[in-house]
Amino acid sequence: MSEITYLEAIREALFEEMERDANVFCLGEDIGAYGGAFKVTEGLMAKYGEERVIDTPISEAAIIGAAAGAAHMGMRPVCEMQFIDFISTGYDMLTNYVATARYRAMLPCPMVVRGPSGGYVRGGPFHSQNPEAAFLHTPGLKIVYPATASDAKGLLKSAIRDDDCVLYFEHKYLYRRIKEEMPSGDHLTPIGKARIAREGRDVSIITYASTVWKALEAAEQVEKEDGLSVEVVDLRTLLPMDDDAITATVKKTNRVLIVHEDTRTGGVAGEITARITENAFEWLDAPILRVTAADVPLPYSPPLEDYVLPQTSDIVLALRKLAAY
Amino acid sequence: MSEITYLEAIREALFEEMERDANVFCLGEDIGAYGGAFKVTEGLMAKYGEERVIDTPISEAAIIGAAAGAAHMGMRPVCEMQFIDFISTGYDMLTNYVATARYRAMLPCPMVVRGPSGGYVRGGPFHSQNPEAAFLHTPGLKIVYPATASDAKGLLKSAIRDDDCVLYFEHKYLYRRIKEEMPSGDHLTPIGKARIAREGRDVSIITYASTVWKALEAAEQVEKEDGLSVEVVDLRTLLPMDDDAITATVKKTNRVLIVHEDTRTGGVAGEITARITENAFEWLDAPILRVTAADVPLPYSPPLEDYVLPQTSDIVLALRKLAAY
Amino acid sequence: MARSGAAASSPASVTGDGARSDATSLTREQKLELYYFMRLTRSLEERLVNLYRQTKVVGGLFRSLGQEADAVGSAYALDRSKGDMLSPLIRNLGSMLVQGAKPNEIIKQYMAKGDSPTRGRELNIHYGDLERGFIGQISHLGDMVPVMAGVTLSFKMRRQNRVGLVYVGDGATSTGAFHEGINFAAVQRCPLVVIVENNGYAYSTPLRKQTAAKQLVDKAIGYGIAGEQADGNDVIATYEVTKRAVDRARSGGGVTLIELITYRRKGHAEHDNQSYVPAGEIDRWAKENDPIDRYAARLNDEGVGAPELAAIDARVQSEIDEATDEAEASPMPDPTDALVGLYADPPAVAPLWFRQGIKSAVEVHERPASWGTHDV
Amino acid sequence: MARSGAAASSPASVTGDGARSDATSLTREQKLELYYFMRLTRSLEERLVNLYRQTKVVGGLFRSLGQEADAVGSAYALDRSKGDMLSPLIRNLGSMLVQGAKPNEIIKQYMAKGDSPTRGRELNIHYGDLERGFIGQISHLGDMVPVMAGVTLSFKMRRQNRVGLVYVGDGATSTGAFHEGINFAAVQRCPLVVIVENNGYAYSTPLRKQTAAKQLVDKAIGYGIAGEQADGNDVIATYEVTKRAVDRARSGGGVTLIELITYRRKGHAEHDNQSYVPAGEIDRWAKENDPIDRYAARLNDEGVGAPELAAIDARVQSEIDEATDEAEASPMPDPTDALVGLYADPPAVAPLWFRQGIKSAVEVHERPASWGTHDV
Ligand SMILES: Cc1ncc(C[n+]2csc(CCOP(=O)(O)OP(=O)(O)O)c2C)c(N)n1
Ligand SMILES: Cc1ncc(C[n+]2csc(CCOP(=O)(O)OP(=O)(O)O)c2C)c(N)n1
Ligand SMILES: [Mg+2]
Ligand SMILES: [Mg+2]
Repeated sequence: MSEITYLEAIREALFEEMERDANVFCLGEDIGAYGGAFKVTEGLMAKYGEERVIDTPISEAAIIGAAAGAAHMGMRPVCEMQFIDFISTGYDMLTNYVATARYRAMLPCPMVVRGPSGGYVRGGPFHSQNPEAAFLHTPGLKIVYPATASDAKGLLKSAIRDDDCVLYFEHKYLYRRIKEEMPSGDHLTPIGKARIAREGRDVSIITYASTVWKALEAAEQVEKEDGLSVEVVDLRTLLPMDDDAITATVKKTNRVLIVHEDTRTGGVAGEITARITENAFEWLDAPILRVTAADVPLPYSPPLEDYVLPQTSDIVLALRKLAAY
Repeated sequence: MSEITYLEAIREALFEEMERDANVFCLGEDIGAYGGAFKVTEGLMAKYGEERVIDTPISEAAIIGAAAGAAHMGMRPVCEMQFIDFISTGYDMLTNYVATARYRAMLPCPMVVRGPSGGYVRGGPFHSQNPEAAFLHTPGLKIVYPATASDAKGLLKSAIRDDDCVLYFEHKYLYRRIKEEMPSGDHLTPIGKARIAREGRDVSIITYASTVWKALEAAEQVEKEDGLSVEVVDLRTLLPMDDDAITATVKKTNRVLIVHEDTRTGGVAGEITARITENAFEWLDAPILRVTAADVPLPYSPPLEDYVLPQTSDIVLALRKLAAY
Repeated sequence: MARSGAAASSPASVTGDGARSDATSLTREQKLELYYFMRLTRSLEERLVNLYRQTKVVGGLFRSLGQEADAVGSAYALDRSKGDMLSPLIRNLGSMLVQGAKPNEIIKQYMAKGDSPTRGRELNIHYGDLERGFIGQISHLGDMVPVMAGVTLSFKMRRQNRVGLVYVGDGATSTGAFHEGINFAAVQRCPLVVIVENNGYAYSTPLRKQTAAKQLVDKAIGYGIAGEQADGNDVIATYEVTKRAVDRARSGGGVTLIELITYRRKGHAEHDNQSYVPAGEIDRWAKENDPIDRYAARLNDEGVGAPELAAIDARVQSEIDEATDEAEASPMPDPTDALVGLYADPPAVAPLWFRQGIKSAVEVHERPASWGTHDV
Repeated sequence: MARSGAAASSPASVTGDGARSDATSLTREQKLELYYFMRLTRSLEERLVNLYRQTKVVGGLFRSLGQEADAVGSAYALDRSKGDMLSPLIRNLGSMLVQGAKPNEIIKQYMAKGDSPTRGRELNIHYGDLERGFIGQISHLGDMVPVMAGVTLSFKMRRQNRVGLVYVGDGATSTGAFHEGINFAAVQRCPLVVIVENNGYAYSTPLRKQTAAKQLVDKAIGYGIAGEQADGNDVIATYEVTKRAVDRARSGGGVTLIELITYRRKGHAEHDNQSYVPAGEIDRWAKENDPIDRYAARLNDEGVGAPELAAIDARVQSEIDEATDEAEASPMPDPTDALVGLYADPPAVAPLWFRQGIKSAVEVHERPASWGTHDV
């Protein structure tokens, strides 16, 4: 088998799941004949028709709400947000209606909301967002954010089969930049399980999505230059969080760096830190550090975007500080 | 001067600020002749007329967006959400338009969004929310959440005078349950400064809003029963967070309990924990513990609500655990 | 009568032939059933008022006094045997009863009982049952419109012969969700009926502060859908106008917006003293335009005697008595049930560390002073 | 012509007397100014295309080719001397130029320069200036409608004699924000003109998948506001219909919804190959209904000679050349400027601990392969 990109892996998952289950359908803006703003759904309408690949009006609340209604009736809708930044207009629908449906009214709500997320692409403040932290706080949702092509495929397939609503964030910087051979067969990545992206002994980096790659780069650099052995944990699922994997890496290295692309205050790193101090405080030999974006809307000009987003050199600096602690 | 309730303190702030500055106006659902669902704005329309106390259609996005537009032109709008739970339908407007206005377009946006928040009143999942964590993650906003009547007044007056958008959460359980004599004169509580609600030496509780009172109750109980001296820090402002006050209390007691009424995962406690391990790790003699609501939508039946929300007895248990660590 | 004659105004954009209160194909039996459901709605709410005054209701109490015809007549136009579905709002107790909701469920909900349909999680009539064909609303107004667009989209995709009905208040038409949902359904030609219950107020806000439109049915043309207006206090007119829309939807004609003109005679909730209502307005509606009085008179004209109606009233009373007894005897929920059923998997959330092994959080439930002062 | 004649259809709900392309009170000088702005819009965008192909533009490039009359004619109806304000969208470069935006600002924005109006924070024409009376849009469609409702509400509250204008695309009419904002403004009778630019597509989505309405102007009646429709490719008709609405707003007549019929001849952004457009459609609009060609012909009929127009074209070219030179010579922003100006107080955010004393994050700016493949 040949390698495919992260984007192609997402597309492959959609094709396979639509083929497998007639209840799966897609809806979103420009996903049909046009194949979506990033061409993720290219070819889908040609194969499955306008009824199962629906071009919607520009109305994210309606897309999400309608998906919920269809999901109650046994369908398995997959919503595309043209850019994940527009999920904000469906925030009420997701957090109040969808997330509570099963709990308050025994209404099953198996659906996926996916869309291109993240920065490093000069997209500016409204085409670069990472909304995971805004939803981490909502019991009833699940959140996944793959960093590799095989996880992109495996997590989307699992998300579509999950009996609850899964927010599936896909990083647009990774779309065409990474390639991988897909595992054979019906490849499913379990929701709720982190992945050790690199084994190490001295310091742990806990991260997800685009910064997994920056973490790996930094790990390699400090191994070469400082002889440090860095473990990189790719969370993959943010909600529910894989406490076992987090605790295990802390107990192994006793030094933790949390890295995410999103802004700092109120970001996911805070929650991870709280869990570590609760579950493994005595194993910590150093403060838990965070490398994140600065707390501003993401500006678009290259020097500004580069300054605001976390870079490999920042991670290197933090690793050295932790190792020296 | 006589004592007034938390609710009356909010009303007093509105009257004083509307009197002081002709640019201040209020808008929201049923705030005019009816005086608001909780009667916070009672009497305001009679005094300032329909133009400065606007009954709006049911459209939170329009309320917030219109406030932003008016604020650009130099007005100082105060928006009421009938219940703060409905702020979710203005989430896009607040996080994308309002929060970024000054940064991306040099547009001043001095406005306040306020509304009855919080549980312990059998309000169920959609009339009991604490939305602070959902906005903590948005650079450009400020967030205050008073626990006392004098702070309710002082923070609202400061919020109205602030040159940026302030989310002002008011706890409906406290509305008529607490009373206080107001400081004389033009009483302003500074935004960004925590308050020591009780001095102590052995353990610190960091908290805000309704749980300040539960923390004080618990502190008293463990002082009596266990001879423990507990410090209670009332954050008052959540964004920007008062790092100095947090660090100071940690350095003083070396043991920290964070308490909030909101759900646990992704709640404000995570961010506080991260800041403490960054700024005062070496001063910690015990893990940072959290007492919070359980991660479910808030159910309405009394036994269920009581079970989900943090109670004084939970805080007592946590304090003892920390003291014994 | 203040506004009940609106159906006659027949605006340019309204299709159909307006109120036809006299022409109906309903059988005598069905007509009596309509009466039964209206009476059941009113009497059940009256019982709830009693329970509320006895502080047995947890939270606010919401009435549909004067709107029983609107709720019952419209829901009655659905075909339960075909699996039609509806999404009720707070004034649609009557619609839910038609669709199969039981009085004891309603009372248990209001009393926050452990064996209530939501097991004490959600308040008042916020519950649903997919089997019987109604969907539990959330408080956020307008949100049920996109949801019902999706429900009916699934009917269309699966070539099912089913229809959906969603209610919104005059106030809820201002929400973005209403707009997005109805537009989505219109484009997809979903088999959906949208009923706007124009009862003159949204909480304290009169219609003119909610919209500048002359009438709410005028919104239909902007969505490219059929629009009809009818007298919502005439149960037969309401039934007929809804039936036409249901038939249209079932035969592939897409969405209809129906504006029903009615009036909210009670406050937004029981605590609301309606100080904002012009003097005499409520009385006028009560005297001149009570839907049950009007319908009883009509039945009388058609030869249904007073004893027959009284028998229905008596049956209703005994059903409500029975339901009350059952509800009062029901247990409150088990505290730890709060952790169950958030996700399909895992089936329950783990208790937080400080509650391990603890079965209830507090021994005695305080009754906060603000109970009953908040709305849905 | 496919749809340009729509103005003639004169639907029941449209007030006013439709397109009156011939009757205008504009002076000869003003008419030439309209030509100047249309030409400036087109030529400036052509220059941006060149810069884009030279990879000097950061991000996507958005064209308004074929829509210049719609943008210019409508904005021209505002009175800058009275402080009228507008909120442009991505196809409203022409409107911004009329309102006082400068070509060098536009080019600097597209090149992400440090002395661009947003200092490199926001992309393309997303910027504003309260002094000159335009407000920087955000990407989220529909959101500017509530904002302009508030801007114009402040005009009303302060008894100012000012008017506001907000643009939305055909696609943006589906958003909840559009609905909430226009309804709010309608109830408040704000001095606001809402222009719906119906250019046939929202990205790849044709109008019939966006709405089932026969025409977008049909939405006006549902908000109880005036509605007019005009030929957006006729700059004089566009000016006149907007002028009527501006006058109505200024004299207390409240909100008008204007549907301008036009056509988007380029893709959503420069990367879009328009594969979804029926064959021949674009050519037909280009040949038969180019707004500049049409207007030049009209001016010619009215006695403006070709040399006079050529002189304007030449002036436009030299202005653009000058602007390009200035923009190209401009510096990129200082990296740490990213921390400035989020709040009034504090004036700057502190750098994160790992960046203390560090002036730039990376030495060389990589140009990701996806540049230019994403939209606003
Ligand atoms: C989005 C949203 N905003 C505010 C509220 C608070 N609220 C509850 S009911 C109500 C009035 C509803 O009026 P209407 O839609 O006319 O329905 P009615 O009660 O008259 O049947 C309001 C403002 C809400 N539930 N949802
Ligand atoms: C709320 C929201 N959803 C999706 C998008 C992505 N998007 C940007 S432009 C566009 C199409 C806009 O079409 P229209 O309103 O007709 O304007 P036009 O580009 O034709 O001028 C879409 C879907 C957005 N900007 N905002
Ligand atoms: Mg109403
Ligand atoms: Mg368009």
